[in-house]
Formats: sequence, C-alpha cells, structure tokens
Amino acid sequence: MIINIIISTAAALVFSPLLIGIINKTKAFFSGRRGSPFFQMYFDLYRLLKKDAVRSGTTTIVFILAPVIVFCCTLAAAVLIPISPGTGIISFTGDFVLLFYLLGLARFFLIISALDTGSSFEGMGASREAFFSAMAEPVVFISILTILRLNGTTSFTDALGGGGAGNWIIISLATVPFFIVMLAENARIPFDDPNTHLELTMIHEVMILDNSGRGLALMEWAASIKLWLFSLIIVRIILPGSVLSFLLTFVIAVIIGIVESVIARTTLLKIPQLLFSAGIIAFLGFFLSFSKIFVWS
Amino acid sequence: MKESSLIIKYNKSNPTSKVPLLGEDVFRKKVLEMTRGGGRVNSFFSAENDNEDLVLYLIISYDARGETHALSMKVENKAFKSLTNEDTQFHLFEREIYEQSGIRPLGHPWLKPVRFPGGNAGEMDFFKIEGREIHEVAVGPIHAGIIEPGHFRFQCHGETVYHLETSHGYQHRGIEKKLTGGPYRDTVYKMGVIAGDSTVAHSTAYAQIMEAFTRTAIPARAQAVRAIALELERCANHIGDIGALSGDIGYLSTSAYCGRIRGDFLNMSALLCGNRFSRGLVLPGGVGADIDDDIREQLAARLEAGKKDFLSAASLLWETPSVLARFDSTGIISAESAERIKMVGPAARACGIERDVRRDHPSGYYHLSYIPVSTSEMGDVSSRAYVRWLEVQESIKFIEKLLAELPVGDSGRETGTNLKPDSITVSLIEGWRGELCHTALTDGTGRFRRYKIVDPSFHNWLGLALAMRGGQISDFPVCNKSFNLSYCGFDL
Amino acid sequence: MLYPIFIYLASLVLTGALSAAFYRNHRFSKYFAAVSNAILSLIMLVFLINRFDSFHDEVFKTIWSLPMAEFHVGVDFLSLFFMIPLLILAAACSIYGSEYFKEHRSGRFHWFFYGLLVAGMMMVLISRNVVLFMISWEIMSFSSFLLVISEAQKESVRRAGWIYFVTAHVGTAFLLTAFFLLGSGAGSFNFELFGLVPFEVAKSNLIFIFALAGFGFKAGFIPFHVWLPLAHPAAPSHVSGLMSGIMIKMGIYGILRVLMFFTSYQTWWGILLVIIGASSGIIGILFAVGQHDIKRLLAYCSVENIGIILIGLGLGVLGRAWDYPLVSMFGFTGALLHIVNHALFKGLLFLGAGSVIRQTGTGEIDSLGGLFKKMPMTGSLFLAGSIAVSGLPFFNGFISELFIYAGAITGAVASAGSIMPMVCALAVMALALTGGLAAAGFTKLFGIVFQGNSRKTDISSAVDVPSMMKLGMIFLSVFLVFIGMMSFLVIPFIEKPMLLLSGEAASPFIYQLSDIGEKVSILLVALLILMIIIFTVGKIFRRKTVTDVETWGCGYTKPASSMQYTSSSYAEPITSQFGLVLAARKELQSDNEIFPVKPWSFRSSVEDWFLSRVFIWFVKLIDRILSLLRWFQCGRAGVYVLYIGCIIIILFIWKFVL
Amino acid sequence: MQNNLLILISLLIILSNIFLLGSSRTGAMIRGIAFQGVLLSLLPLFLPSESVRILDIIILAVLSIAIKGVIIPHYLRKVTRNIRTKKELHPYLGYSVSVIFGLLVSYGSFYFIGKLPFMYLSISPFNTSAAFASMIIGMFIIATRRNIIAQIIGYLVFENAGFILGISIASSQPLFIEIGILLDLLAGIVIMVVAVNHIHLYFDNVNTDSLERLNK
Repeated sequence: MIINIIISTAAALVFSPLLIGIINKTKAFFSGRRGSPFFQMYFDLYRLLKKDAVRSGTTTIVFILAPVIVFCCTLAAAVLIPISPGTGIISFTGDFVLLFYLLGLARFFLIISALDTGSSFEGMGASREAFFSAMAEPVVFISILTILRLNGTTSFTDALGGGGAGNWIIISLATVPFFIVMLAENARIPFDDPNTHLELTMIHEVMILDNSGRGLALMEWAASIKLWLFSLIIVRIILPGSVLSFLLTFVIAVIIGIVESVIARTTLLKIPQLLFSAGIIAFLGFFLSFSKIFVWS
Repeated sequence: MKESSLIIKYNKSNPTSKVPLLGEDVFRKKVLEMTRGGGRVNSFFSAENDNEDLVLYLIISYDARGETHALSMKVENKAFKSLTNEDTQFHLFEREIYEQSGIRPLGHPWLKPVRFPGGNAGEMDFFKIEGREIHEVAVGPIHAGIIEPGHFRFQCHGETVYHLETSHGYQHRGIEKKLTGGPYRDTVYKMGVIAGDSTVAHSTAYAQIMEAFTRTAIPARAQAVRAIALELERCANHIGDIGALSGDIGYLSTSAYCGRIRGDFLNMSALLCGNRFSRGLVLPGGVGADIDDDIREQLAARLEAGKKDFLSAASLLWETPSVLARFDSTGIISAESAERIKMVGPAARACGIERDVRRDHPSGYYHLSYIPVSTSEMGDVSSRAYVRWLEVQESIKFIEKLLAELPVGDSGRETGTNLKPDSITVSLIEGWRGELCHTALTDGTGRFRRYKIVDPSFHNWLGLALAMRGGQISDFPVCNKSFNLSYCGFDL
Repeated sequence: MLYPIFIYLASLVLTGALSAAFYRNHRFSKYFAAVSNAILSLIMLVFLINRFDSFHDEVFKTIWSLPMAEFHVGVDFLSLFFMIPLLILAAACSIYGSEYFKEHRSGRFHWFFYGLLVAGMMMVLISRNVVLFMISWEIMSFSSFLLVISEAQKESVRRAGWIYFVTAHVGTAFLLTAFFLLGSGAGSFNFELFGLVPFEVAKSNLIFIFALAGFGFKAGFIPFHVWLPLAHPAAPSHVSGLMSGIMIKMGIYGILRVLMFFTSYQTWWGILLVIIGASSGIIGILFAVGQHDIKRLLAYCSVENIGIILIGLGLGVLGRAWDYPLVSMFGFTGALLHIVNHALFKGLLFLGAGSVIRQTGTGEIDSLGGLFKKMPMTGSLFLAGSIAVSGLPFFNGFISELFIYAGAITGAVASAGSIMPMVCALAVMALALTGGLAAAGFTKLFGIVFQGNSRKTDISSAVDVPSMMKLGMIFLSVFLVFIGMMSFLVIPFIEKPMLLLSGEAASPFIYQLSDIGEKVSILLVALLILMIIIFTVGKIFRRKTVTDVETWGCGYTKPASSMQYTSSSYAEPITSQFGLVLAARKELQSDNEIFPVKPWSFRSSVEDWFLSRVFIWFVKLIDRILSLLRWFQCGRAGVYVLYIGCIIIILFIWKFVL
Repeated sequence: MQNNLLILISLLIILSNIFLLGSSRTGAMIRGIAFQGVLLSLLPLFLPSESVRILDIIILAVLSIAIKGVIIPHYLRKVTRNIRTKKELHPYLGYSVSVIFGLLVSYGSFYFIGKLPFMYLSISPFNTSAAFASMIIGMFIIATRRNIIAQIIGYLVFENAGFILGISIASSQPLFIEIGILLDLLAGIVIMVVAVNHIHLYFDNVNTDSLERLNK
C-alpha cells in the first residue's frame, strides 16, 4: 500500500513534466523546428523554485495558499489512479467523484486566486475556466459510467486497476470524449493555446499571470500532473491489464502534439459545442453499453 | 468652382501660390462638394505661411479619375467649423490639427488629443459605458508579443466588446517637426525609419518629393528597382502577417514556415541592397544599389523557391477547416463603415473596396506595368488574410515580370539640394499597409516649410476599433494582427 | 423526548412574548430573546444527540375539541433527524441576529415571531394528525411571512411578501387535497392510520402528485420556487438563513412523511423526482449564476440544492421500486445528509451575506470588492461556505453529494433494462453539471465580493462584524468542517431515518456508508497533512517576496478599479450560452455612432420566466375563475354573518351527524 | 468481428449524421457526407454473403465509393467554390437544437427497431435503426436548412438511408438495381448542381429564401 502510494506519487511528479516536453517536441517536429529539449520543463521548474517572488499588493492569503492547495489536490487525484494493474490505493463506490472533485477543489482555488489579483485578464481566464470545466465534467462522468458498466464495478480505480476489457467499440466511444475533455481541461489546442502570449485569448495561463517564483512552479507542475493524470486514465482504460501501460502516456503526449499541430484553436464561442459533441459520443457509448440491440448482434 | 482647387501634378512641384486660399465658408462648401463627389482626404494639416498666419492645407484625391487636388483655407480666431459631422473621414485629421496647432474644430464630436501632447504618456480620458456590469480591459502599452507600444481600452461585458478605444503616442518622435527647415543630411535615413517595416514605401515617397522639387528625372531602371523593392517589402510583410495570423490561432505549421519564408523575402531585399529592410536602397534621384545579372538570377531563383514554399505553406492554411472556421466572420467591418471612414490598403480591399494607389494614382514604374487589384468581400479576418495571400501572388508575378524585362540604364543620379522655393508637392505610394501620402511645402529659400506624412495606419486604426464592436474580446489579437497597423507610423 | 420538546416549545414562545413585553428596553429585550433562544436550542440539541442512540418512537395523544382533530403528536427518527439542523440553525441564527437585527418600528414582535417560526417547524415535525399538522404548517408559514415583511416600508419587500403569501396558500390548497385523499382512504385523519391501509395505485399516484405540488411550494423546487428568490432577499439575513436553511426543508420532510405512508413506491415517482431534481438543480444554479444580488443568488442556489436533495430522494424511491436496496440506501442517505448540510452551509452563507450587507450597505455584487482585507473573518467563513456549497472535498457538501452520486452510479452500473441506467446517468450528469456551475457561481460570488479591489462602493471604513455575529457563523462552520472531514462519525445519525425510508432490505449494506466515509476521511486527512508539510517547508526555506507592486496590467501605469472583471461579466459566458433557459437579456443603450457622442449605458438581466410568465398566468387564471364567484361578495355585514352561520351548521352536521 | 465492424460503421454513420446536423459550414457538411458515403460503400463488404457473388459486391462498393465519396462531393465543392457564399449556413433551427433532435431520433429508432420483429433481415437491427434515423435526419436537414447545398446534402442523407435499407432487405437482389439507383442519384445531383449554378446567375446567393421571393 505504502509502496504503491510512493510509486504513483513519484511517477506523477517525475514523468509529468516530460509529457509537456514530448508534446512540445512533437509540435516542433511538425512545424519544422528543432524545439526545446525534452527536459525543458524540469529546468524551468528548478529555476522557478529557486527564484524570489513578486506578489501584487492587492492579493490576500488566498493567493499565497492557492498554489499549495492546487498542487496537493492535483497530486492526490493523480495518486488515486492505479499505475499498474490492481493497485488502486483506495477504492469505493464513486471514488472517481472524489478524484474529480479534488481537481474541482484545485480549480476552485485556482480561480479565486486569479480573481484575487483584481485584474481583468485573470477574471477573464477565471470566467472561461469556470464555465468550460462545468461543461466538461458531465462528459467525463458519463464516459466513466460506461467503463464502470463494462467492468461491472462501481469503483473507478478498480476498473482501471485491471479486470476484463469490454467491447472495443464501446471502449473507444468512452475514450474519445475523455481525450477531448483532456484537451479542454489541460488547456490544449483546440480549446486553449498553451504557447500563446496573447492574454486575451488564454484560459489557463492567464489565471497564473501574476504568480511568480515558487507559486508559479507549483501551478505549472500541478498543470502537468493533471495532464499526466488524464493520459494515465486513458491508457489504463485502453490497456487495463498491462503493467507497462503507463509508458503509453508518452504516446498520448505524441498524439496531443500531433493534434495541436494539425488543427487551429477554435473560437471560444464554439468550445461549449465541442464539449457538447464529446458528450454526445460519451452518451452514445453509454447507451450502447446496455442497449438491447447491441446485445443481439 | 472648378478652378478653386489645384490639381496636383505628381512628380512635379506646384507653386504654392496656385493653391487657392479660400475663406472658411467657401472652403467648407467646396470641400464637402468634393467629398460628396467621391473625393477622399489624403492629408489635411496646418502650416504657417510667410506671414506666420496659420493655413489649413487639404490634399484630396479622386480615385476614379486619378486626380489629386490641393486647397487651403485661411484660419481666423484659431477655430473653424468642424467638417467631421458632415463627413467622418475628417475626424482624426481635425483632432491632429487641434493637437498640433491649437486650431479648434468647432463642434467636433470627439475632440481629444491624438497622442499625448502634454508629454505625460498614458494620460487620456477614455470613453466609458455607464453601468456597473461593464468592465474595462486595459491592454498595453506593453504587450506580450514583440510589438510596438500602444494602449487599447475595451469596454466589455463578459466576452463581448462593446467599445474599443485606442490610445497612441507612446512612439511619438517628433519627426514632422524635425523635418521643418530640411532637407538635412540625415533626412533620408529618417524617412527609412518612419515605420521600420515600410522603409521602401516611405523612402520612395520622400525620394519622389525631392525629385519633384529638384526636377530630376530618374532612369527607368531605378524606377524598376524601386518597384521590385516595394513589392518585396509587401511580400515579406504579408507573408509575415499570414504567419503571425496562423500563430495567433495556434496553427503552428503555417506560422513557423511563413516566419521563415518572410525571412527569405527579407534576405532577397538584403541581396538587393545589403539590408534586410532595404534601408538605404531608395535615395532621392535613384537607388543605392543596382541589380546586376548575377543578382538578378539569384533573385529570380530565390523568388521561385520562396514562391513555392509560400504557396504550399499558405494553402495548408486555406485547406484546414479549423483555420477557416476561426477566421471566417471574425472581426467583420462592413463595407459601408470602411467606406465611411475611408480605410485604405488591404484592409479596405478586404471589404470589397477597390482602392489601390498603384492603379489609381500610379507613379514610377507602375505607370508602365499594371498590378491587378485584389479584393475580397466579407471584411472579416479571413478576407484580410485572403487579400494578402492574393497580393503576395500578384506581387511575385510582378517582380518576376520586372526581373525579366529590367530596363537598361544607370541606377540614379544626384538630385542636388536646390529645392524649388514656394512650392508644394504630394507623393502617393501604395505601401503594403495601404496608401501613404507625403506632402511637402517649401518656403522662399527652398527649405521645407512643412513636411506632412500620413501613414496608412492613420486611416485604419478606427477601422480596427469598429471591427471589434460587438465582437469577442478573444478575437482581438487575431483581428488586430489582420490589420497589423503601425504604431510609430501613426505617432510619428 | 416529547416532554422536553413541549418545554422547549413553550419556553420559545414565552421568551418571545417576554421580549415583546420588555420592548421598551430595546437592547435588553433583543439580547434576552436571542440569547435565550439560542441557549434553549442548544440545550435541546445536546439533549437530543445524547438520546439519539437509545431513542424509541414516542406518541402522545389527547382528544381535542376541533372537528376531526385529535391532539396527536409523536417523534420518530425522521422527525428527530430533521430537528438536528433545525436546532443548530435556530441557535446560530439567533446569536447572529441579536447583533444583526436593528431596532425599528416592526421590531417589537420580531423575536416573538422568530420563536414562533422555530416552534411552528418543531410542531410540523411532531404533528401526527392532519389538522394539527395544517395548523402547525400555517403557524410556520404565517410567522415566516411576518418575518419576511419586517421591512415592509420597501416596495420590493411588500411584493415579495405578497407572492410568498399567495404561493404558500396555493400550496396549502394542494396539501389539503392530498390529505383529504389520504384521509378518505384511511377513514381517519391520523397519520398512524394512513400507513396501515394499502392504497390503490391510481389513488396513491394522485396523492403523490398533490403532496409533491403542495410541499413543493414550500420546498421551492422548480416550478414552485417563485416565492423563494423574492422572499429570501427581502427578509432580514438571519431569518433568510433560517428559512432557506431549514424551513424549505419542511417541504422535503412533508414529502418524506407522505412517502412513508405507502408500502410500495411507483417507478415513475422516482423518475419524476429525479427529473424535477435534475431540472431544479440545473435551472436553479443557472439562475443563481445570473444574479446580481448576493441574497438572490443564494436563494436560487437553494433551489439548486433542493434539486440535489430531490435527485437523492428520487434515486431512493427508484431503488425501492426496482428493488435495488443499495441504490435506495445511497439515495436516501445522500438526500438526508444533504438536508443537514445544506441547512448548515446555506445558513452560514446567508449570515455571511448579511454581514456584508450590514457593513457595506449594499448587496449588489458588482459594486463590492476587496472585502477580504477588511473583513477577514467573514471572508474566510464565507469561503468555507462557498466551497461547501460547491460540493468540494474537505467540507460537508461533498459527502452528501458523494452518496447521491454513489446511488446513481450503483443504479447505472448494476441494473439491467434501459430505463434505470438512463435515469441514473441523467442524475449523474445533472449532479456534475450543477456541481460545476455551483463552483462557477460561488467563485463569482466570493471572488468578486471579497477579492480584488473595491468597485463602486466605498469600503475604506468597513470593518469586520461584531463578535456575536462572528460567533453565529463560526458555530455553523465548525459543523461544515467536522462533517466534511469526519463524516463517518455523523453517518450513524442517518442510518436509522434512512432505514425508515428505504426499508429493512438495505440494512445488510449499511456498513458501506461508514466505510466510504472512513476512506474519504483518511484520504482527506492525509492530503491536509501533505498541504501543511509543503506549506511549512516553503516557510522554512523562505524566499524573498516583493509585495508592493500592482497587479500586472500590461504596463499601463494608471490602473483603475473599473479594470476588474465584474460578476456579471464573469457569468456572461454561462448566461449567454444558456440564454434560452434564462431568458437572458442584454441592453446596450447607444447611439450606434462611430463616435460615442451621447453617453452609452449597459445593463443585463436574467428573467425568471416561471414567475413572470407561468406563475402570473396561473394566478390570473385563478383570478378569472374566482371572479365567477364574485356574486358571493356583496359587502353587507349581515350576509357574511349568514355565511359564517352556514359554515358552522355544516361543520356541526359533519361532526355529529355523519 | 464482422458484426462489430458492421456496428462500428453504423455508429460512425450516426455520428456523421449528428456532425452534419451540428456543422455550420457547407465545407464541413460536404466532408461529412463524403465520409458517410465512403462508410456506406464499405457496408456491403461486411454483409453475410451466401447468395451474392463476391465480385458483385466489390463492384458495387467501388462504384459507390467513387460516386458517393468522390464524384458527388467533388461537384458540390465545385459549386460552393463558384458561388462564394461558402460561409455560415444560418439555419432555421439552431445547431444545438438540431443535434439534440438528431440524438433523440437516433435513440428513438434504436428503441423502435428493437421492438420490431425484423427476423428476416440479413443485417443487424442496429444498422436498420441507423438507417431509419438517417432517413428522418435527412428530411430534417432538408426542412430546416436554408442553404441549397445543405438541402442537397439532406437529400443525400435520405438517399444513403435508402441504400442501407436496400442492401439489408434485398441483399440477394441483382447488382443492377443498386447500380441503377446510384446512377439515378448521380444524375439527380448533377441536375441540381446545374440548377444551382443557374440560380446563381440570377440571384447572388444560394439562400433558398431568395426563391421564396419569386412568389412576390
């Protein structure tokens, strides 16, 4: 148990920045550049952790606490995901609610720490984040219900920790929305552009505009852990029985990089529609998981 | 009434005394008659005459007839009745006149300084929409991208922008004032940096003015080199813009490739004259560098390669549905608004307005060779990008043609410094952003009494503000980039 | 247990009356009433919790002179369970109110009515006879009506009071019909007999519908919520806390009580409850997000939470109808726990909102800002309430939502057929969406009111609230954290009332509840320790932090408070995306010119079309029907006496002849 | 496995229907219908084939890929390129409402077909219900879209549904009937395209609202 926790924590902390590096490398490859090193994010985190900080005079204690809370909650959520078969650290009916609500708590503090600065930019990002994540959550939950049905369990970590895979059509119908939501929740194209410098178009980055030094390091690290978490879930859905399936997260990172290279980011107005269509796919999958017609065939 | 305006001859100096000096009422009537008849204000400024009286000079042109007229008006009591309420295109000129000379346009609906005349950068009363729910977004003067300083003030509710006001003046260098009493030795270099990305256009305009005042006829070969440089400049900037536009929407491939291809085109300019931004290429009397056969072949080869690269990189853009969906219907400015505020350049052509100085008021090599005017209809970001894409292709074709038929001859001669006294001349050039207008007046000793520069950005900034109304604030960066206006060209 | 309750009720009314009598000395009478109220409630609470384990149902009967009535009271675990939040909230709100409520004209009977409201609710919980129940119900409604119109000099308050009065009585009409049907079936108006007779399906359907509508007007779920967003802001904050916290739960209590009369549940009741709950949750929170006033936002949020409770109830009913005891257990547990939790955090939030309004003089979200620095205690407590109401971990809202989720998940996974999974998936989606939107709504509320810089209102002289008010809020927030972190200690209190509802079939699985609770607690405690460690490590290896700088504004040197997001702007993406549901309007008054010559102005609003269209239409319809009876009114006193005489004769005949 | 593929194809057909309902640009719609066409053409390849010759099926598949996946979309794209109103469609009913309608219809037809005793079908009821839903969605698109290209696409969706039903009910029928239908379809589309081009000569856009103006 303790060893499992240590392994998952270490994996989340260590591998997550690498995912960002892989995505950036893939994007660089597609646009014909050499790109920054795979380990750039480690250097960035190290540099930021060493730095002094600047904090706006408008902010309150919320702003100081938020990075720690965001980081810890995201990390805890990531640790809940079993990294190899059968090793979820805690499982009960509805454990995924705890997992996603921990992320929700992280988001809550991220948002109020953004509003704490009293800036129109941060308010803008906070407003977008609050709305889009509210739209994304039902989609994820329906996908998870499908997976739970396939595995015949009410605990998500049990389902991820192994057990029988179901029909691959239904699995893919559950995975695709997950992937879309992963892009949305992790501020990737087409929902948000992680590389942009334009405050007016940002969602996630604009909320941490006033963070610096360690606070920023924790926020960035938390963001990459969140990406790790989602990609780990996806690979565990696809390959629940394999010990090494966590290595596939790097493949997921490559896929994200490809997606980001071949499509442009969409206008903010269309984001709810995108999430809505992800929800349709998720619901179709859920429907098929108990539809009589499907059983007949 | 016909004789009450002077038809300016391009490349010729015209005696200032021939510019009719009218009383306010006659002037007003005449001007409004001209604008109603299709006249477009190129420049409107104040200058002192010999008696140190303030006179307003108006340069107005008919695009359809290819004529440019000049009139002037005597100002009494440092005030005149504003023309803006009758015709919107005067509004910024009148504000500038008020700022520079203190002549008050009475009844101007929005009279406030254009820049920061008091010297306190940032001090400006912005228009505010009433109501608790509106929030303001202040962007700039320092921007996250590597661009020039300027301040934008949005009045927003949520994601919707209801009003945008731009505030300039952070780049004010006092160029016009420094030119008074010129030309000086460094004037030609100053012209190169009015707007650093439009060096050829501004230098050419200045060169044409100097040539007109000194009655220098320059050889066709120099004209051709100027045209090539101007089109190369257009290509480089348009390609850079298309790349930047796709960068703003996170479409990396085109962004990265166009960024490189823009460099290729800048290097072609460097091949021509040794400077990537063509500094020092266009000189009064000719060009600073000639194209020999070696350069010509190299240029043609590089152009061919650049063209191929650009076509593939940009058609990637037009074939990606997510890009089109992002560009379409973003930042629309209607043709009526664009016509009302007399926008110029690609931004105007993207609204379906066929306005191109190269066709309407040709000078130099454009007399001899014609470039088709590229337009689009929707007036959105997509159209502005599309017009650029078309223009780059036309320009490349034009350069290829010119390289093939490059006239023989020398590349220039001295203009001398004996400017014709008491004269006025106007030079109109289609820079890559649109029409730029230089107007020079000489005094009795042959020095510049007034040198007035109107950059295309001066016409178009309001267009950006109008395009944003009712739009999404997250569309602003891409919309701004699709106009890509100059700050320093505006601030001067 | 009943005798202490009687004593409690009597002393409530007595202290209220005494305070009215001593009204000449404002301060004394106020503190006397409020503090004694609080102390009485606390004593009662401690007594109740002490006795909870060893409790058995108690009944007390005596003949009463009213026709068809028997003075029949009793307590079972359900009533007992509802008393817990009632007493906690009554204590907290009266401590708070002692400082909050300023003296004015109508203040004399304020504390009397306050006591009467608490007593009325207590009576509702223990009544076991229709007539007694209805009398208690009316005492509750009427005293709360009088409390709502405390500040009747304001037009908005009078309107709110009027609508509250009308809806309460429309609800009563439905209730009477339901009880009449029950009574005519059972042949008695005593509750204990209702449960004994099996009803035929059609009749039980009818009873269910009427009871749902009748109690719905009190519980305030959509579409019966129309009075709620008007009455809560109109009432003084401690009263709104009490009303929103517990009084609307009396509607839920009523529904549960009626459900207990039936031996078997229909499937479609559960489906209907889930659908109403889901729509109430989503629409309620959407309206909340669109509000401009703190208390109106909180009121709509109550609609949302009632929706969540209904989802739980619906799952419970479905679980019983389909024979899935696990679903039923989780559903009812979640619903019951959420009743308590909502009472606690909504009470806290209303008290917090009251503090803001009292200290700044306005409840307009868009004119506030930056209060956290001025009122750190209120701000922190409000933050706790906001997190709890968003259903996030570490606070109590999470636990109850988790149980409802667990019910829905179990239903979605375990069952065959297609209706149950669909309904359960709907429940999960609705919960997820309301959770996300609630987080949006409360980050908006907390972020705009307490953070950033002040906007239109001058807060330079604002200070934190007096200690009595703080005490009331702290008292509630202790429960928030306690239930949130140590839920397994609270679950035993729910098991018994839950078994009453879900039936004994659930009892073998009951260990799962505290199992989940324990696991969550372990994880949260570990997480808390981790946070503290990281924070402490950060403090030990401290780096220099520069704080005398402005927030980054793109280098603009003269930032103003208008360059902050407003709450309305914050909510705009949501309100415009759901504009169809919210009837959202944006009005820009402009000359539409290139230069803004005249001043422009902007306002936006969301319209509660349930009130402005549906309900008003309904009232007009009734008005038209009643106008047919206008000949009844003739204005002569003699005729009215005649009417009264007739009614008395009819009653006599009913009581003694039939 | 074969059955799974059949279901996958039907699923993708349903998703493409919903994509068509939710897409706001003619370009996207044309891509959607081309995708659907290719999917459909693959369908006969996975049918249980006792009575039909394999060669027939391959010919049919290739031909229909060519017509539905290449030729018709190509023509449509050409038309949209000629008339420059390729942008937004501005339907009578909003996209979200349309999508929700599409979903309801799809689920409804699952339910409905599930109730019917279609034992004689050579294809799974899943495909049949997809076809059924397609039919209604096609009519819906015709009814609610202003743009004539979108209406043609609606007609194509309708036609595609007929194709599925055709091969599922009558997989033993001669190849000629199918090919005949295909050619009919092609001719119909070509005529429409020509008509659209002509309309364009007289009206500046392909908004069918402008046809209503003919009445006045």
